[in-house]
Amino acid sequence: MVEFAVEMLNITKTFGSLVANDDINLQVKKGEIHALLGENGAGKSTLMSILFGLYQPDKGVIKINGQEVKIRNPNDANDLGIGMVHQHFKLVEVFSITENIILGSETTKYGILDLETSKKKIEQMSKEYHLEVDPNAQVSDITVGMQQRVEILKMLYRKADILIFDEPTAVLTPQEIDELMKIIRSFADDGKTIIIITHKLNEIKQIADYCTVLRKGKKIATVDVKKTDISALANMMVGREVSFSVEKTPAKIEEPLLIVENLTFKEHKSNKEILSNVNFSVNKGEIVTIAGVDGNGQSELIKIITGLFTPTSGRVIFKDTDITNTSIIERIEKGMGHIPEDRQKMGLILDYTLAENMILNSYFKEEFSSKGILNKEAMIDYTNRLINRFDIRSSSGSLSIVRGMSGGNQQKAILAREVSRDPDLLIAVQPTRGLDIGAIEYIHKELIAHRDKGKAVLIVSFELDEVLSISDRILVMYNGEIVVSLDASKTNADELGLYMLGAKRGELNGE
Amino acid sequence: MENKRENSALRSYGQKVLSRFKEFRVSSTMDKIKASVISALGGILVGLIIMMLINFQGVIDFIITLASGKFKFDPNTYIIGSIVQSAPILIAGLSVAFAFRTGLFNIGASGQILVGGITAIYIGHLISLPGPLHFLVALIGAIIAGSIWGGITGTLKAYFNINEVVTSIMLNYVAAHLVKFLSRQKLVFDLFRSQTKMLPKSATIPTLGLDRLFPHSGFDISIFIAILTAILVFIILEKTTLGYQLKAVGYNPLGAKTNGIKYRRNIILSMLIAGALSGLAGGIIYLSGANATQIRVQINIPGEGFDGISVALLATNSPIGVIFSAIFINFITQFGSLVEGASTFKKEISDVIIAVIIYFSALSSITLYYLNVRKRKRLKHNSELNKEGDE
Amino acid sequence: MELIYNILQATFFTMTPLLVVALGGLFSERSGVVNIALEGIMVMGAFIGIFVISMIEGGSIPGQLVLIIGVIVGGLVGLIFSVFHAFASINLKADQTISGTALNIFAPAVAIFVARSMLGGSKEIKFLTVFRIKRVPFLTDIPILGRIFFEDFYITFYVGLIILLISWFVLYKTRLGLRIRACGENPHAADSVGINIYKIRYIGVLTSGFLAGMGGVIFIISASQAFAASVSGYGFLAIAVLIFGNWQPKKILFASFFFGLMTTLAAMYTEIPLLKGLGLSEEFYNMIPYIATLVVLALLSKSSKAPKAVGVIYDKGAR
Amino acid sequence: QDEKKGHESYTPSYSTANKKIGLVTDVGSIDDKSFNQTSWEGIVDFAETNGLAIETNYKYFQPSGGSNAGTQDYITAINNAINWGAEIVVCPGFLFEVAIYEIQEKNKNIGFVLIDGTPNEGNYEDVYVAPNTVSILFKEQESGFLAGYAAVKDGFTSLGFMGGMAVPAVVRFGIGFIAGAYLAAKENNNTEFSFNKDHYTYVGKFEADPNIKTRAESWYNAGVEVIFAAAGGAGSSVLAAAQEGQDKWMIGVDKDQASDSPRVLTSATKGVHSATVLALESFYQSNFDVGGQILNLGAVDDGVGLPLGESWRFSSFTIEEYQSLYDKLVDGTINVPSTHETLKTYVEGLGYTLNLSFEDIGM
Ligand SMILES: Nc1ncnc2c1ncn2[C@@H]1O[C@H](COP(=O)(O)OP(=O)(O)OP(=O)(O)O)[C@@H](O)[C@H]1O
Ligand SMILES: Nc1ncnc2c1ncn2[C@@H]1O[C@H](COP(=O)(O)OP(=O)(O)OP(=O)(O)O)[C@@H](O)[C@H]1O
Ligand SMILES: [Mg+2]
Ligand SMILES: [Mg+2]
Repeated sequence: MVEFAVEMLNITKTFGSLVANDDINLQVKKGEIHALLGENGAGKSTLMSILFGLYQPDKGVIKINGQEVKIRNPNDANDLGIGMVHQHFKLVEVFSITENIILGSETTKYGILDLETSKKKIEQMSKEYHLEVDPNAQVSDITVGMQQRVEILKMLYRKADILIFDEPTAVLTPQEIDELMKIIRSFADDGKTIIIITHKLNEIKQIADYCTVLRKGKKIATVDVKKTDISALANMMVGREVSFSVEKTPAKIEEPLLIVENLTFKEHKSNKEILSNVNFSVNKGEIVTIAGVDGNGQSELIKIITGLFTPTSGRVIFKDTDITNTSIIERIEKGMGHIPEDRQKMGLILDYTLAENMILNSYFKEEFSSKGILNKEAMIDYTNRLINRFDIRSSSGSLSIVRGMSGGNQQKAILAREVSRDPDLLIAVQPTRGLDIGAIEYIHKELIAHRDKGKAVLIVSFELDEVLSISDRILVMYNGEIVVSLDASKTNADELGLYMLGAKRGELNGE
Repeated sequence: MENKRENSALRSYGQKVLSRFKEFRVSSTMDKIKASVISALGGILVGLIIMMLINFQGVIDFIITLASGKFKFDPNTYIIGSIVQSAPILIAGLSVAFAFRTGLFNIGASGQILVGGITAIYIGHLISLPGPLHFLVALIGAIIAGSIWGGITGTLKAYFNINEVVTSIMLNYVAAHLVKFLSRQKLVFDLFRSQTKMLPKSATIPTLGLDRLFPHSGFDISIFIAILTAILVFIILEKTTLGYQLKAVGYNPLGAKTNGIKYRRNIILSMLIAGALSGLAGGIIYLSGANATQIRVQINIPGEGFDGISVALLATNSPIGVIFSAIFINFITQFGSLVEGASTFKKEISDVIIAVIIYFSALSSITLYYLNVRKRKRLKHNSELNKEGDE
Repeated sequence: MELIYNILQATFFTMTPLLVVALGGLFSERSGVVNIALEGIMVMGAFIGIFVISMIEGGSIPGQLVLIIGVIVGGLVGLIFSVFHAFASINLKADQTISGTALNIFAPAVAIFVARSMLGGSKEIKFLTVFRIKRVPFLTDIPILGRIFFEDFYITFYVGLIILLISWFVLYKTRLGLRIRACGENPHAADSVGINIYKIRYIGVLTSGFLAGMGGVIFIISASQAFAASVSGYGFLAIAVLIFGNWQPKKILFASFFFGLMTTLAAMYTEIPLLKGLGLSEEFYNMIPYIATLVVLALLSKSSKAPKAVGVIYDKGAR
Repeated sequence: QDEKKGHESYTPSYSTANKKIGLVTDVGSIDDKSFNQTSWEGIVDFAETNGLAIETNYKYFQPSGGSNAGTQDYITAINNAINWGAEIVVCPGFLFEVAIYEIQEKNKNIGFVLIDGTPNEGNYEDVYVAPNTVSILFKEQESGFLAGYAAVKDGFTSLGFMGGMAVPAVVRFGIGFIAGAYLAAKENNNTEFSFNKDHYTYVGKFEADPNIKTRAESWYNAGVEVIFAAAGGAGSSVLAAAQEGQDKWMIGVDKDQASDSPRVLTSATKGVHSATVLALESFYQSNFDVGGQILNLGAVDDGVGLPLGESWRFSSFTIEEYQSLYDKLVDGTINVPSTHETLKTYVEGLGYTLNLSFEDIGM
């Protein structure tokens, strides 16, 4: 009989009427790297949360190292040596790295927190596992990659030997991903057991021994990764054939629409220069993507273009007019569309209905209101049209409260709102973040279709695959500067990675 | 710089205080009504139990006294009176509810009431106009003054990111002192009573003879003004683009801003309106009653502003609900007087009951949860959805 | 010089209740629960605390001990009273503003109701003892500082300072403090490392109840010689001080000192030539503390350090 | 307007069989150390001598609205008392003036006792005391006069006055207090004496407040030795300051407050208590023969004075001296000023100049 480190048998978990896990079996051997694969909402995080004691299953048994156990809370999980890096990091931003790592397992001396000892221990661990962190840094100041290292250290600090990673690579650069893969591998070599959730099939292929596929809460199969190819995995996951490449015709570039001139932006408090002398333009009929590691000024750049921030110096010219100081609504009226980086905080009013959200930047138009009175019928008609065209799914159609919609559908709603206004310039920041393959495919198609109408599209993305497949032109941002402008068809991931990490600087083609 | 301020504005305290109100949005009107009614009944029940615990015989005697007619039960005082006199807290409740709906906690209604009141009184004395016109002008003055006072809070929040709770608390005191000063100026001062002079009849709120039809009730048209105002507020919030913008900013300032809705302008606008409503309440308070009510030369923060909070909360911030909750709360207050008259209990029992009602209404989602099995799933579902919002 | 001593002494007694109560609020809000009920809790604490003082004073127990007993009783009553708020907002996930408002209405109503119904028709509870300490041997004789800090003072001022030190220490130096702060910032993070959010939030709210109850007694004994079912809005002012102090102990000390100082200046304006020279009406002097606070806030306040999760109902399952 | 002035004269017929007496308090409560309390004590006193029971025979009612209560609230509270069955309703305080004016003729067979005020429709153009109402006023200036005189005679030279609100009764207390102080100063041959205008104020409320205490304290620190607090509950904040000061005193008001603290020098009392008893006796024993009258009680009627006996805390000022001054009030030798103008004349008549300006405190 094989010794399993983790066995989850017949696990069922429902949320109200929704069955998130339906009679799932998962068995993981000691020292194995086991991948969990599935679409958005397939139930992967739920299953792992159960293993970690965050949720109680409605039915089913969990065995750790052959022993049946009850995991009522994360403490129980810790005691069993289970650690988890969550999909959404569970870090206290205003705490230092040390404080975050020790939280819940603090060492004290005479009742006083013994931060020094803990710090030493962390420093030592970080050397041992090649997880470089500065124990004194505050989490809100560090990069996402480092935050992830903190999360991993948190597990190790608690001496976990069953490690769960929930989508650990979603936020990392290729180089960081490579690094992480090595670390995970070394954990496995040390005899630790690893469960990793990811949407990225090549990663599974690269690192995992076995893979369990979930679909709509049900387990589809557990396969030996070495004996299964990527397209088979994808088919299992989605239940149909998927295409991996985006089909698009070459761009028909026309005159420039947006020109950014000598843009500099300093943070008010620290006076730190976030953007230094940024220059570029976006032309009608092309998709320009700004690639780069998160936190290199992309967010600020877009906020300046869309009017949320005012630059320290420089100009933004849109349709031959200087719009550096015009209001957001004027820019929208002038033909700018914006799919913001944070769909819930910036894109939508979650407590409004879908219909109310669809007119968020056009409610004052004659179509939707007269003399200050909203025309609800027009609003609903309009929304119903969009629902049909963009296939937005929700429980009560145009009257659904957006808070209750799934992330993918929320994203589609924003896309629908912005695209349907037919803006001359569509700006989209991370338009497919956290979405599954199906949804990504759809959104990419829409963006390309928009370009094909002769409009300009400006995208910010941290996903290299996305950048490479959708762009006509790629601008790489590093440390507040645009370091290179590349023709998308003439570059590859490795080259981009070098620019993104600042290891290389290039020509700004014709800028 | 703009962005910094914006970010911290987002994290602002008031916002956090309010986050829970967003939940109400998910439940249906019927649910809200049910929750309020259950809270009300629960509060009355608990009040009764407290009374019985203190003095069981007293409760029996109270009932006997009422039933036997030994205590003259005058419906004009105890029923009509409690309905028609609820106008001030009704409008104050609207002010608080309006602010809540647009993401602000207006704990400064009291100050706005005072400033509105003193303005009405000044206009009452300064200008002479015929009958209804005079009172209307005074009332409009009150609205404008209250609006300006509320606007200060909004402006400080919009431009300096000062939490509206702090500003409101501070401005209540500033108003108290300012109004004390204004009320002892020669023009309006009644030396013999150390309060403002009696207003001419033309400046007081018309009674249309209703006070004679229902003696002792204090009936004038202020209750009608209040109800009309509630309907107006309902229309603004639910039917107009103005309400649409204001609520959007209230629910999600950054989201609204990103989509071109002007954050600062709307914060200020929202406080201007909330202040205007409180100012109106002030006008109603000081222009109605037998000879209108005078402002005494004292440091005073009128209780109506705080009653407004209770009224709004019990009504789950629905303007139409506010009509009922104001009348109900005022009814409980009058009930206190009745109890004091017809039993050995003191009238403060009514405040105890109101407190319990408000406490229960805080628990309304739980109340409903246990009461309504059919809805149980949905509520749970909703709470899940909120989480997705936190991602 | 004399004037400065007097101003500082008066400032100390005005600021003490604000400091203590705002620190109470700090614990609650740092753990993630808005506590707008501070006013009500103060009333409740003062009610029973002063009642106890009026019962035991004049007997064999020395005055300062009577005071300490009264303050502690007030604290305990506040603690018990705040359980209602904790239960509603933590266990039942109720709206924290509503529950707090209910407590604010409840406390004075009950204090008057009980006093009128049971304590012989009077809503006032009087006490006779003077708790102010004239001087202390040696300490008062220290040049300058002795007079500022050890002449004509209340022991409660030092109680307040000790509470401040303890609060700072607990919040920033102990395991409990780390956990409290974590719960107010990101309860999901705390939960994922096995911290019991409910327990920590109970500790936060009950501590705020304890301190606010104490603050109620401290307020009354330094403000008058009787309790009449009111603490004159000091609970709300304490909330203002908490926000003014940006949820940090040190800044709360500053905020309460500033507010106390301004209040003192306003009350004493006739004795301060500079102020009197302005020749304003009395009411305008009385507005000083409130307007000055707003001005300072306008100058300072750009970034608020409110605990991120304050007022957000914690739901275990949330992601 | 006119319809109001058409007062008919009538002869009320009272039912006195049930012996039900109601008291409606104004903003204060029955323990406000002021007229609410003293009139309640008068009722209790009357009840006890006549074997009446609380709740059954006498009871007090509080209007809603707190310190913001208006006429409508008073009318409701009075009606509440009448609905309870009150045969006579005692209303302490001028705030009831309009309410009683409104209600007295609608309840012809109910007796009303209005203390510190006269029924009128709000601007004193039409003062009308119906046959079923008695209006009782006091010469507070005489009481304040006695207190001011006694304090200065006793050796105090620096005095302060804190009124609650500048209502007529409180104002008269203050005026008399100053007048008495100047007279005593003259008799002491203290030509330097002056009542410092900074130490004369109205605090704006009748409730305790830390600011009032700070204020009183600052006065004491500035050398004031005794403060006359004619401020109801706010007096307790002044008292707190006095207790904590070195050798500082407070003068109480309305009733004897000696038992509140050893620091209460004396109290400028007025006979609300006995006047209430008088009105009730008149109602129940003589068919309310004081009805329709305005009584203005002063030293002559034993309506004002300082408490003697145990409460006498002066060190050098003697009861004999007090008696002789009191006699002068009774026989009219001394006519105490009751307005700012007469005060000015009075003080100047004594050879002093009054440097008080009442304008900047809102008079
Ligand atoms: N706490 C909860 N309450 C209610 N429903 C939940 C809860 N957590 C998850 N769900 C629902 O359960 C389903 C599975 O969610 P889960 O997070 O496990 O998906 P996932 O496979 O991790 O998806 P993703 O790839 O988007 O992370 C979803 O429909 C989700 O909406
Ligand atoms: N708690 C809920 N209440 C109401 N409807 C819900 C809830 N959770 C999910 N739904 C609905 O069920 C459907 C599936 O939700 P789920 O979160 O599983 O979506 P998903 O598979 O993650 O989709 P996406 O790929 O768009 O993220 C959605 O259309 C959503 O509207
Ligand atoms: Mg999903
Ligand atoms: Mg997941």
